[in-house]
Amino acid sequence: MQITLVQGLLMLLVGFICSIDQQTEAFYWFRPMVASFFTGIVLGDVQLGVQCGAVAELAYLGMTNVGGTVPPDPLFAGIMTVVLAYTTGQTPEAALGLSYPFALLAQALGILFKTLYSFVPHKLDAYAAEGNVKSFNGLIVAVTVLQSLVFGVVIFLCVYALQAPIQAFVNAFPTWVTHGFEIAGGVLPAVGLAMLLLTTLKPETYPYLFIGFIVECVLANIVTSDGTAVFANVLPVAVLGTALAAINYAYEKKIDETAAKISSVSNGGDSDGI
Amino acid sequence: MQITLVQGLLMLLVGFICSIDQQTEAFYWFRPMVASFFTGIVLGDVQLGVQCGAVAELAYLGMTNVGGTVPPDPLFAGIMTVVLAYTTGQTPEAALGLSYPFALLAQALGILFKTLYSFVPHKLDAYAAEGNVKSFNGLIVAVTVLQSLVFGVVIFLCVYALQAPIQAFVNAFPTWVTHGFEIAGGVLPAVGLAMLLLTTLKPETYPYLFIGFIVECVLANIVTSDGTAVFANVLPVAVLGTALAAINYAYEKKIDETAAKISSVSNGGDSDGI
Amino acid sequence: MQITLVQGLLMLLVGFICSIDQQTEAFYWFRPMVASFFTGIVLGDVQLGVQCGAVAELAYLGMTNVGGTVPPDPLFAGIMTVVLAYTTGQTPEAALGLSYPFALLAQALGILFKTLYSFVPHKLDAYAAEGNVKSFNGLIVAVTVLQSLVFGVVIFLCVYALQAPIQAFVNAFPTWVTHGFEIAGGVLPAVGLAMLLLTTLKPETYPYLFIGFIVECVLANIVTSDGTAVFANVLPVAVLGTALAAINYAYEKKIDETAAKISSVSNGGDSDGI
Amino acid sequence: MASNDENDEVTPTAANGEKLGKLTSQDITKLGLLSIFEQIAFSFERMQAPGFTSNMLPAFKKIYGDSDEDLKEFMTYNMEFMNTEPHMATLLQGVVLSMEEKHEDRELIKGVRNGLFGPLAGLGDSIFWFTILPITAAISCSLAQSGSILGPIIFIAVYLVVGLSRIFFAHLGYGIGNKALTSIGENTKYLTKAAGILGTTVIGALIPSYVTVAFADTLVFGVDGSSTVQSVFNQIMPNILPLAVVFAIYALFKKKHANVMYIILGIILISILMSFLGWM
Amino acid sequence: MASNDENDEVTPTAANGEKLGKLTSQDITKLGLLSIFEQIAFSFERMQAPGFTSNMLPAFKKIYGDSDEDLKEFMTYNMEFMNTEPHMATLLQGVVLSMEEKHEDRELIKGVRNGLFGPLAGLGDSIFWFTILPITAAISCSLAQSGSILGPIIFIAVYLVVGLSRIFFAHLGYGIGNKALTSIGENTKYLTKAAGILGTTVIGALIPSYVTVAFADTLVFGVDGSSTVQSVFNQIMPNILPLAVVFAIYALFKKKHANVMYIILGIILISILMSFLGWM
Amino acid sequence: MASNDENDEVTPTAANGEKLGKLTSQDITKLGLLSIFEQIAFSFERMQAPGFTSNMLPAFKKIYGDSDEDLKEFMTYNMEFMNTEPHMATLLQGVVLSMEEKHEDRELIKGVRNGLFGPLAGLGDSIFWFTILPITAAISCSLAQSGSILGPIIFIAVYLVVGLSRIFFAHLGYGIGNKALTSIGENTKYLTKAAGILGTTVIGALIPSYVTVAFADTLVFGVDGSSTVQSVFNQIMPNILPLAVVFAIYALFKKKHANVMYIILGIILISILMSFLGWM
Ligand SMILES: OC[C@H]1O[C@H](O)[C@@H](O)[C@@H](O)[C@@H]1O
Ligand SMILES: OC[C@H]1O[C@H](O)[C@@H](O)[C@@H](O)[C@@H]1O
Ligand SMILES: OC[C@H]1O[C@H](O)[C@@H](O)[C@@H](O)[C@@H]1O
Repeated sequence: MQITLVQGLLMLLVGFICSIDQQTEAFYWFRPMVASFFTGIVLGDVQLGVQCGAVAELAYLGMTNVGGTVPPDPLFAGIMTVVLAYTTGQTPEAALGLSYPFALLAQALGILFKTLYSFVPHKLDAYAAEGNVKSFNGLIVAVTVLQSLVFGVVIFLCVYALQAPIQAFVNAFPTWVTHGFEIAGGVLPAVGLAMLLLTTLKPETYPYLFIGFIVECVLANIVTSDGTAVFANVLPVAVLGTALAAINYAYEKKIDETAAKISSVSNGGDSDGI
Repeated sequence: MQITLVQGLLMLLVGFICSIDQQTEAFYWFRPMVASFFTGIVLGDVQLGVQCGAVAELAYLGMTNVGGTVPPDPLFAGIMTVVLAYTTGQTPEAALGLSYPFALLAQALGILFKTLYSFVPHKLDAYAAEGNVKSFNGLIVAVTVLQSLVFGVVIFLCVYALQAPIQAFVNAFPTWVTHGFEIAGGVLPAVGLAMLLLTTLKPETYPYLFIGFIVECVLANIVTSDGTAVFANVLPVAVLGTALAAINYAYEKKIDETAAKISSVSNGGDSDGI
Repeated sequence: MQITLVQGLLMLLVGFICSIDQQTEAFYWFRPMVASFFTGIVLGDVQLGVQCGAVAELAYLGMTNVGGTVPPDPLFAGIMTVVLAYTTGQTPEAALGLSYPFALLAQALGILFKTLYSFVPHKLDAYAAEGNVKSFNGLIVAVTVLQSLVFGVVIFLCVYALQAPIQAFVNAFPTWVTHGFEIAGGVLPAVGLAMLLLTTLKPETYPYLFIGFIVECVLANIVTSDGTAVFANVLPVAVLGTALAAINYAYEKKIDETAAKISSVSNGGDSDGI
Repeated sequence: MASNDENDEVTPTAANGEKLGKLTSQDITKLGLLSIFEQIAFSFERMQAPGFTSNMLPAFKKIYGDSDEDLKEFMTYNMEFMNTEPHMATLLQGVVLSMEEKHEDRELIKGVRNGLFGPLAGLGDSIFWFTILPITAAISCSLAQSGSILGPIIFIAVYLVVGLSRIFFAHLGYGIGNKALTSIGENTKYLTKAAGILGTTVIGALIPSYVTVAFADTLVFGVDGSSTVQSVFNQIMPNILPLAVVFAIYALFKKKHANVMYIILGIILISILMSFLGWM
Repeated sequence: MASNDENDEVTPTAANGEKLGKLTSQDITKLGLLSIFEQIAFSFERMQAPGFTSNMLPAFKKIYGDSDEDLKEFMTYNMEFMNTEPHMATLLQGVVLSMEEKHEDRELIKGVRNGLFGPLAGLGDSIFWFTILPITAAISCSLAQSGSILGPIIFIAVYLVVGLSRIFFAHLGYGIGNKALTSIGENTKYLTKAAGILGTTVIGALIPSYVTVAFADTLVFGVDGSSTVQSVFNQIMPNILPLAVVFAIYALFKKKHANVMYIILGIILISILMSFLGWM
Repeated sequence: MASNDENDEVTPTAANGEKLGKLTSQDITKLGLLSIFEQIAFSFERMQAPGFTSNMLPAFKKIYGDSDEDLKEFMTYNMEFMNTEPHMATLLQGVVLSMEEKHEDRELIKGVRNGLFGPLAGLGDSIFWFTILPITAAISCSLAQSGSILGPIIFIAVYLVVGLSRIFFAHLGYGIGNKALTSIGENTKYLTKAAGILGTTVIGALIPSYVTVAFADTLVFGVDGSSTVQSVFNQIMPNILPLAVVFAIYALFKKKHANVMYIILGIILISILMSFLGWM
């Protein structure tokens, strides 16, 4: 399918808005689940947008900016997965794999901005020393808008200007390559999960990983007589996890509080003795 | 179906016996599971009695007299659900809803007796001061029998004397009303469970509610190839709950005992120091 | 089926090797899972060997030599279950029951050796007093080889020499007797499990027995649409059990460490006070 | 049975061979049986005091013979307010009689009686009302729903055992005597909590099993009406509606102190409305 | 809303009736809304300092009026390095303003600001990045996979609430003031651990749900080619391959400090190889 | 391997580069391999003493050269009674040799040897007999039941690793030396308990998997013979009969100290009776 100029410009707008959200982490519209949805609306194939959003969201689940880092970009991944599926007719899984270079491009762009913008705080220091609120606010708004404008334009270029070469490129793939991308689409969520584990996995949380795993293995295999899964998502495990976390919370606290009580009593006893 | 005079009189007897049991809480024959069963036997439709007993038992599960309170009456509910299903041909679920006014009537009666009987202990105080065992025992037996006799007679009236007007009344219902009663029959157990939660739900038991809920959601959906449930009841969850309670018991005790040991040691140390 | 002389002699070899392994507990080739497999290879019916190994392994799971005791012999049980199924055409379950006298025979033999060999350490004491390493090692190797040779020969006799009378004996059984042996084959694993419980069941592990039981009841009943079990073995429960053990480990340690910390602090306080 | 009784009168030792003072093991068993009637003549004024007092009289007379003075004192202090869980009441009766037999100070006995019934009520209610009843009911109902009489039969059988367990509790209380009263208090705490955990787990399990709240299959939405409303709830989590309803009612009780009568009426009315609208 | 605002200006008390100093409840709500932009002008140099400072200026001016000296000091110390989880940043802004209003020593305020953002980042990341995101994503994806727009709609709705929860965190922080700062530290520890348990449980559940690694049904072995390779893995444990892959990648990150870019490229290349060989 | 050996003889340092005294890393590896025969010449008199002593001789000679006196002493005290779990024995051998190498007092070494084998037996048995065996057996049996040779192959492979893990235990023991002996005791306690929990969980799971007790489908009851006896048990709880049988046998062992021989015979006889009656 072709993308029209109007659609391309609308995508510039979507890109701009979602990029502002990405800078602020305000409402998580920069996540593929939302960005793909908006892209689907613009391209007139909402269902495709939603499906691509699901595929990309899972793969980029662990791509967080925790600690101020910049991961392969979920916003570009979300948008380009839909665009590539739309223009080349690939499955969402294959399109996800193909979108990867764009996610890297945007990652580089993000790092660039956050490095270049190191001049900003020095300027702001000066305004602060003067108590110049107006200039202070003016500058931070300006650089924010500028960054998102650049992102919007780059999205426009990727979406609209590059479509012909991309289509030609992808159409030249033999089926085993595109099937390879599909396989990769199924494996990629493992990257996100492994990244999440990097921060959440500790000696004391290890057991819970396996509890969650085993329970979901069970849930996922409970089907009605017509073969549909009874438990469509991980919410039941989340409920269970909340229960387990609460039980742990109670024990940890009880142990520490009992200890604190004794310590204070025995300290009291000591001071009496002196 | 019609209820004969003999059946009505037999129900007076059933009512009397179950009411004695209700006053003493001896063998729980006042619960719908048993009362409905006996009613079914008297009416000659045991299966209906048993089914109505199941429906009513669940709805009145939380209707306990904990603390000496008087809830809507499970005994009347158990008996009248069967009677109404039998005489009007409604489903057990609908009959349960229709039986509700009778449960309220008996509740009022129960409160009345327990209030009126406040004169009894004063009499008994007097006998106690005299050491008059015979009169003491005589009075408490007499008032007990009297209360149950009244309950038996009221049951006779509800079952036998009122059947014609009730039938006429119920037959006038459009189907959406009776279907409404059926829906209510499915929801009513929620009331009993919520009442149970009022006493059992505490910060430390909260997590277990959700564990029980999730596990039973799983169990309830495990079916054999011919669609029958493998786990027919909550016994497996009860076994699991026992295990969890035992684990908690062990921790709580270990923490407190460790604390007690230290306290006594450190106190000992203090007294040495002085 | 007949067992040839060559097969009989090969079984002598298998018996010798597995018996060495049984004395050393080196690689667990004395367990039915392996011994039956080797027997199946020798008899030319590998599949039968493997199936009999599964049946016998489960029944002898709890037959350990913990503490130096000698249980009914798993090695003979493993070998003879295959041999009996092969020569008499019974099912593995029935053959397991029939193999029982042979397991008792080998148990007696084992006890005999471990009793008779009590002379060995006295000899070894003497060599030790002389610092005579060569004789020391020579003797312990000799008695080990001797014991296994005897086991090998007994196996040869049971397998080859006795086959005609056994066949005649078993063929005389009415079907209800052999079906009885089959039933026993299904019950016998209970003996092994009960024996395992003798050492593992303690007040603090009790709850986990039931957790394992309930969870496996669930797992065992989760089937795909074509009726095959999704979870083919207890590995998922073992993973879960590991998680639960780790959680317990963390709590036990936290409680004791917190206690130790307080004790040392309060002792410190005391010594300051003196 | 009767001859066995006689037999024991001659050798007044407990089953475990220990001397029991004036009371025999049979006397305590009888106490347990009488205690089945512990709750008769219940009134809001003194609640279980009449039955509590009455049940102990035969054994008390055996200890104090014809001493009218003691009898009067005994009856009088036991007629004070009493409300506990009936099985725990039996245990307490055992304790009281054991202390009477050892001629403990009556003020002390009264203190024990009045101080323990509260905590014991908590424990007993957790076990008998909030754990045994739901489990037994759930098992029987699962059998009874299809009309099988095994349902009520199992229920009756379980409660026969539960009812007669009073004999056990009488012996337990008598055995404890005034020895380990502090440890009763301690253990009551742990056992109540453990029973609470078990009970709550079971209640959690009863929600999906026995509460039915589901929209009609004919209630659809979307432009083409392709999805049923119920399917959306199922996709979020099965049985989420029953769970929500239970919590809603719980909140009405807890926060608004709603009367159960109005709640039941409300449910019936809303159900009829749902039926009228064809939503359920 | 506006009239309501006016109203409150007249009676500057919090919702709970307590006097709030110069700042009204509305001022704190505004702080929460402004804090949505806390992370703008983010650079590696000072990270969130610009937004953190800017958001607080309206409220600060209300406290200190035209005092230029205080404004300069305030802007300057807040421009120091700042990086925390954005919702926790809002809480911290509340704390800072509350302390400013009480005219606490600025060195102390600065110490609190700089000492708390680290632990709060840990807590906030556990809750928002590692728990809420995976759960919300998983629920939406389950709906979205079949193309239902309920997926993104639920996602957007959840994050609308999450985003606006900044208002709550502003009030929370302002309420805490400098009162219970030590207890913040303590509770942060427990809450972080509890959130970690929940998050890890959910991640464990996501592995079988969303990672797909399976050999092709045509990949068989054995003399007669009767067993598929995949069936052997299934027989050992379902989803054992996804679990293994996640741990393998985890190990690459943890032990070899691998770059995510190369890992993704590697997966794509291996996948294409598997496709070429017909193994998957 | 051999050349590698030579190589190491020249530079006697451990893999981690630390100097190991007179013994090289290779010597300890050899100890682990020899220890595979730790249990030969087992008799009720001294149990594992002969093998325990014999395995250590090559390494001991390397430490003490031709000192006949030391050799005699060493062989003599090691010939005292010894019975522990074989893998733990290897660990203990490592400890003993490390202490010999440091020329610790032989009375102390003997004390450590004799004091530790008991607790280590408890730990080893929990791990090797009660946890690894049931799990490995269960997994292999699940594959083997249908006749797949993957069953025994996995079993053999697992136990090859387990058997050779003695090399690891030899190094572990040698590394611990006499340093942290008290902490061995402590950790043994926790690990034994954890292994006990895991083992018991697995045994619980094995009951429904591998014990089969069910009444025949032809065994019915009720007037019309409509319900099978088995269906009633199933309705109460699936696998309740296997659970009951395991507990019954457990009770016979525990309470009556029954002999396993009679129990097996009893089961066979009752099974034949059930078959005869057509009940099963
Ligand atoms: O709550 C204590 C107690 O109160 C009432 O007296 C009775 O209805 C008992 O069933 C209950 O156990
Ligand atoms: O880790 C703290 C913090 O780091 C960055 O500043 C942001 O991307 C936040 O999302 C994150 O919470
Ligand atoms: O119980 C300790 C120990 O006893 C015996 O010596 C052996 O059979 C070992 O398998 C066992 O571990």
